[in-house]
Amino acid sequence: MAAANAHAVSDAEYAEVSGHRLLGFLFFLISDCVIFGNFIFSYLYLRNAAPLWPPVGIERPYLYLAAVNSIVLFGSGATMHYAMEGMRHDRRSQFIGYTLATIVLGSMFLGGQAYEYTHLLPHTTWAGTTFGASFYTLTGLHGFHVFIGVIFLIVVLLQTLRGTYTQERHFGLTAATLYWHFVDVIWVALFFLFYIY
Amino acid sequence: MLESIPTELRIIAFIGAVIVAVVALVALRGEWPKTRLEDHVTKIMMVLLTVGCIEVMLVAIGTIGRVK
Amino acid sequence: MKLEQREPLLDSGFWRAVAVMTVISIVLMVGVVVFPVEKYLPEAANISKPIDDLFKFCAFFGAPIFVFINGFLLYFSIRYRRRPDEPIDAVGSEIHEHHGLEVTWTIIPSLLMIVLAVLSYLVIPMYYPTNQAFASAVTLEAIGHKFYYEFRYPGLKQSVMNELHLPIGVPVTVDLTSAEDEQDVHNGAVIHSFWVPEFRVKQDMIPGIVIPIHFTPSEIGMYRIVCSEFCGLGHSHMWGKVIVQTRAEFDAWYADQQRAAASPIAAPLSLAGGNPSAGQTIFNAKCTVCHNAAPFAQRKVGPGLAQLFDDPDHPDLVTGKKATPDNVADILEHGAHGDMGVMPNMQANGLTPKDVADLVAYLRTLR
Amino acid sequence: MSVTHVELPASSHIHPPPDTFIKKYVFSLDHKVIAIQYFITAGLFLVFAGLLAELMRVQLMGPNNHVLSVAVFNQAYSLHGTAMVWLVGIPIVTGAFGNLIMPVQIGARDVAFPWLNMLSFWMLPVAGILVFASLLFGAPQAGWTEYPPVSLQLPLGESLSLWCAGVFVIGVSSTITGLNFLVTIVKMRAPGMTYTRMPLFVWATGVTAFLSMIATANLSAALAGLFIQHNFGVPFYDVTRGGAPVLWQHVFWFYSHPAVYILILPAFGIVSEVIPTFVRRPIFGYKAIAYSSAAIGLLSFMVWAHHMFTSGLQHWEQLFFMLLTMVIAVPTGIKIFSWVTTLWRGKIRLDSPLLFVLGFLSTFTLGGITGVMLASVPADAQEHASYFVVAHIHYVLFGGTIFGIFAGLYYWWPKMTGRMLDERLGKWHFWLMYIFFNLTFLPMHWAGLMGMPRRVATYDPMFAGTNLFVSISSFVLAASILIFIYNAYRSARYGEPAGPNPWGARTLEWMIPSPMPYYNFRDVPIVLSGPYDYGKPLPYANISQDLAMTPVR
Repeated sequence: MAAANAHAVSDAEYAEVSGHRLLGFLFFLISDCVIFGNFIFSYLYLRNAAPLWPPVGIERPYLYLAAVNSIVLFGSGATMHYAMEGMRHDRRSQFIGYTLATIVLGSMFLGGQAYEYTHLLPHTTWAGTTFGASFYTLTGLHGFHVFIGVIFLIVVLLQTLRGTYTQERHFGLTAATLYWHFVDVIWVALFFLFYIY
Repeated sequence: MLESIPTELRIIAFIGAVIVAVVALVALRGEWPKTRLEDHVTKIMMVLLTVGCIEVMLVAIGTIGRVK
Repeated sequence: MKLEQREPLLDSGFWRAVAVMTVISIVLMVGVVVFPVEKYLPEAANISKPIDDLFKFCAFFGAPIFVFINGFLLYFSIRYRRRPDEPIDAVGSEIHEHHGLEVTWTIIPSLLMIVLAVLSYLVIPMYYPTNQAFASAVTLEAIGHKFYYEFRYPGLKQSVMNELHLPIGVPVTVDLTSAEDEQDVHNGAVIHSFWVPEFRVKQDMIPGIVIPIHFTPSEIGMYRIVCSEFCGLGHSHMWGKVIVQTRAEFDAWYADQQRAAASPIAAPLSLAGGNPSAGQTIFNAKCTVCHNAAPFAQRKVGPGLAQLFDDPDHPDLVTGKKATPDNVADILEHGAHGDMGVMPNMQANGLTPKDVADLVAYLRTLR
Repeated sequence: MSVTHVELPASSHIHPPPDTFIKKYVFSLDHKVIAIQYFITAGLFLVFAGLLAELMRVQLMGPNNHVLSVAVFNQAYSLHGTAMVWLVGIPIVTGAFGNLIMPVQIGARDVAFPWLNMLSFWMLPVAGILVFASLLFGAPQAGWTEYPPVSLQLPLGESLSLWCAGVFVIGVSSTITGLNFLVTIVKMRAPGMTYTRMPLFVWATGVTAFLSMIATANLSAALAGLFIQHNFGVPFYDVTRGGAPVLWQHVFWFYSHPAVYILILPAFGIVSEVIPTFVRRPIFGYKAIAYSSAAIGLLSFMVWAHHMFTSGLQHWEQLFFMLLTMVIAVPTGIKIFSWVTTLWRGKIRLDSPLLFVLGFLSTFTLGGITGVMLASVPADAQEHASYFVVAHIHYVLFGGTIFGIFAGLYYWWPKMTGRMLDERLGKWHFWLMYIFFNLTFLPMHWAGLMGMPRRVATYDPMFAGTNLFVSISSFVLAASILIFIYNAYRSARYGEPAGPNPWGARTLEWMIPSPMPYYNFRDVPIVLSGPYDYGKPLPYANISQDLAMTPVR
């Protein structure tokens, strides 16, 4: 919402419209969950149908790098929460600092994921076996969502620097935070499914 | 080369998990009295974040998750 | 809205209509019970009767529901239509809920559903065995291929194509699956389905899974096996035959199969006396699914067969041999693997040696 | 009932009207204009898909016809199914009727996200072009269900990618429409309109929106899986590398059964709106109908594998899905019985909207009964994938959704265009369509039971007579739609102007002039009680103009 027309829209109307947008955004997150749920169902179905898991010639993905990677992502969830606390109490420098931290941590997670793809999965190819198919599809889709989240955060940070968001009117930030928490929560499930289970 | 230093990775993971879990629980307590829809969603997210951290802690200790 | 006194609510006109509808539904219900399904579709297996009875159970209770709903639609529309003399905005009855009525039309359908569920539950294991059931029964293998069925009998080395011979009265378990010799994804196995309408039995043949079905043929006759799951270009032509014979006939056929399997060197087919017009009728009946009587380029699953013997740019056949009548007859006899599908052999196509000679003669007349 | 002080929604001031032609008609944010765009585009696809069906019937007139080659016949029925479900059915019942009527019935000025609404419409022509363009490269031939492995094999599947892209686009459009409508219904109802005072069409659209939002996201993921396997060889369904073809059936039907409820629930809503108006009587069992819609919405996610009884399910799976399919039949029964009871002791005006509703009730009842027959696993062993199923599908989809759509069209045409349709032509259209619909699809039950499989270009000569009869009556059925097209054209030229409330209905859309102004309500109405209490004064306060309650004829 460009700063120019922020004054034209009355506070009550902004509150009501951002209430609609919040509900719409949450419904969007639910439908995104369903997409991940569909691929998780496919993964579990194929895993159940396969005689041996992980299939012959493929070893389990490396656990401990993924553990560190997960902590990087969960840490970024925590820093994003504190960024929002900063914005709610009008402490702009806290918001900017913690959002930058979240962006850095998110990129580190993507880096860790890229490292794992390139170095730690020698025999697992996307078009090889059903393990590769489900693993790359799910973690790739999640990585893509993290990438979109990082861009979302960068855009939101730039807008805050330009003064779009104030203490009372920052629906864009709430949406970015919810999206980031959603991406964290999906990784909790994927980390359990692919590395621990 | 990262796969050659499992013990250090497990220590980093464990310490990180503890820190993030504590931070998440503090945030959760802070959010608890708020009643708006977005706060409820944030509380749920914080709880799941803590579950994720506990998962990583157990993996770091070695109780769950098979390496081979 | 308290109901007025009970009496004028459902007046005599209503009950007369209900009486008429009851009579119609009773006629229909009796008709459903006595309907001779046997005459139209023979009940040729032990599980045909129970499945027909289930269908009749649904029709038996479906008929009154259908008659009453259509009857009430008609009756209410005629009886309660707005008469021309009534004011234009006249309003109907105020009653908008009646808990007794609403509860009854929730309970009755639920009870009918429970009864139907229990009846169905009892019939399923009769034709769809759990793994350890019917272990003693004779087990055949039925494999679905691109557009024909292959049956493997225990004790016969060669598999029988498209014709399932069964002795009457002997319970049999058929393990269904689908497979192709070529395994690349473009020509791999597809899902077929094994459906014998007379047996009321249907089961998909899914590559990679073996699904057993169990039945006991109880009537002698020749019935069609129909593929009811879309499986490609030849799906509408994919049907086989189930031949239920007496025990003696079956044993004779079985012995004959064993003898044929024992002596593989069949005499090379004599191509003399091929009649092109007979060949043309066979071609139109069986071959047009995959081939056009047109130049090579007009492909379907297989190439066009017009200039088969003197095509300058395709001198060799798919088997790599020269395009001579004998090599063509050899393909007709043993089948071949094209790049887009598999040609069934002589037996799968149900060709006699004379047919092969006619076909080759007909192909030679095509220019 | 005294009017307590009711705080009006903050966003109730009126935005300036669209000024340029493009903003007004092409890229319009007005939900009513978007609805008409949906009607026209989906109507065009209805004609295309209907012609495909007639092509199939010409080929099926004789047992061994060569009118269409086998490949073209397969393409015809695949695109017929795909277009009818995704390009005609769902866009009309959710996009067209949902947009046209739901916002006005809840007293709102527009949907929650108008820009998103426009975006989801403009995805429909794109999806239609993508799906029909696949005909140029040899359209996919494995039906609208596209079961792998056959749908992935050349020469059948070069254009499977186009098909996947087209259906993916309409899937995304359907998801965001559902999201948009659900937020609108939850958040933007007029003051005083509690959930039990909402019209039943709004109930149906709300449950449909919930279904579209959750189930269609699933379709997008399933299509992505098929697309990836087709183009990159990722072995989800390839048996040789561990995949499972039955996985696609699970994933596809988990979407597609809610999809058929997305198709039928709005038709239920339209029936619940038309009956009280033409019978001049409160709907019987408002709460029963509303809550059974919600029950159907929830149960529809738990019954999907009754399409897979012959695909080698375990025993417990077959029992579970059989029982739940039977459970879901009970709320549908409750709705049918409530509607028929509403006709009792009414002052019935047999105009064309009500005729189509009566046609809906009688055909849908037969569809429901054959549906229960298909629910029982052993009976399904005989009926699955035969023409019995084709008959059942068309009794619930054509008899249900298309009859519901025409009832809605004849009912809301005066409100949408401001002109009345001709009653005589309406009756002709109904009787021709109703009679020849039954003549076309009733014999299919018999052919299916006797052993005629589905999706075959040629069949056993024993079915020749039935199929010839079915083909001829299907030509007349297709011709009957021309009457409606002429009626619509005629109403644009000579239709008598319809006032705000030609039928004397009580829901909010009849309280504003027709055609509806772009801002709907000058000032936001206040709702005091339910909309169906015929005989009582209108339950709306704050409505600006006089409320004519008497029907025109």
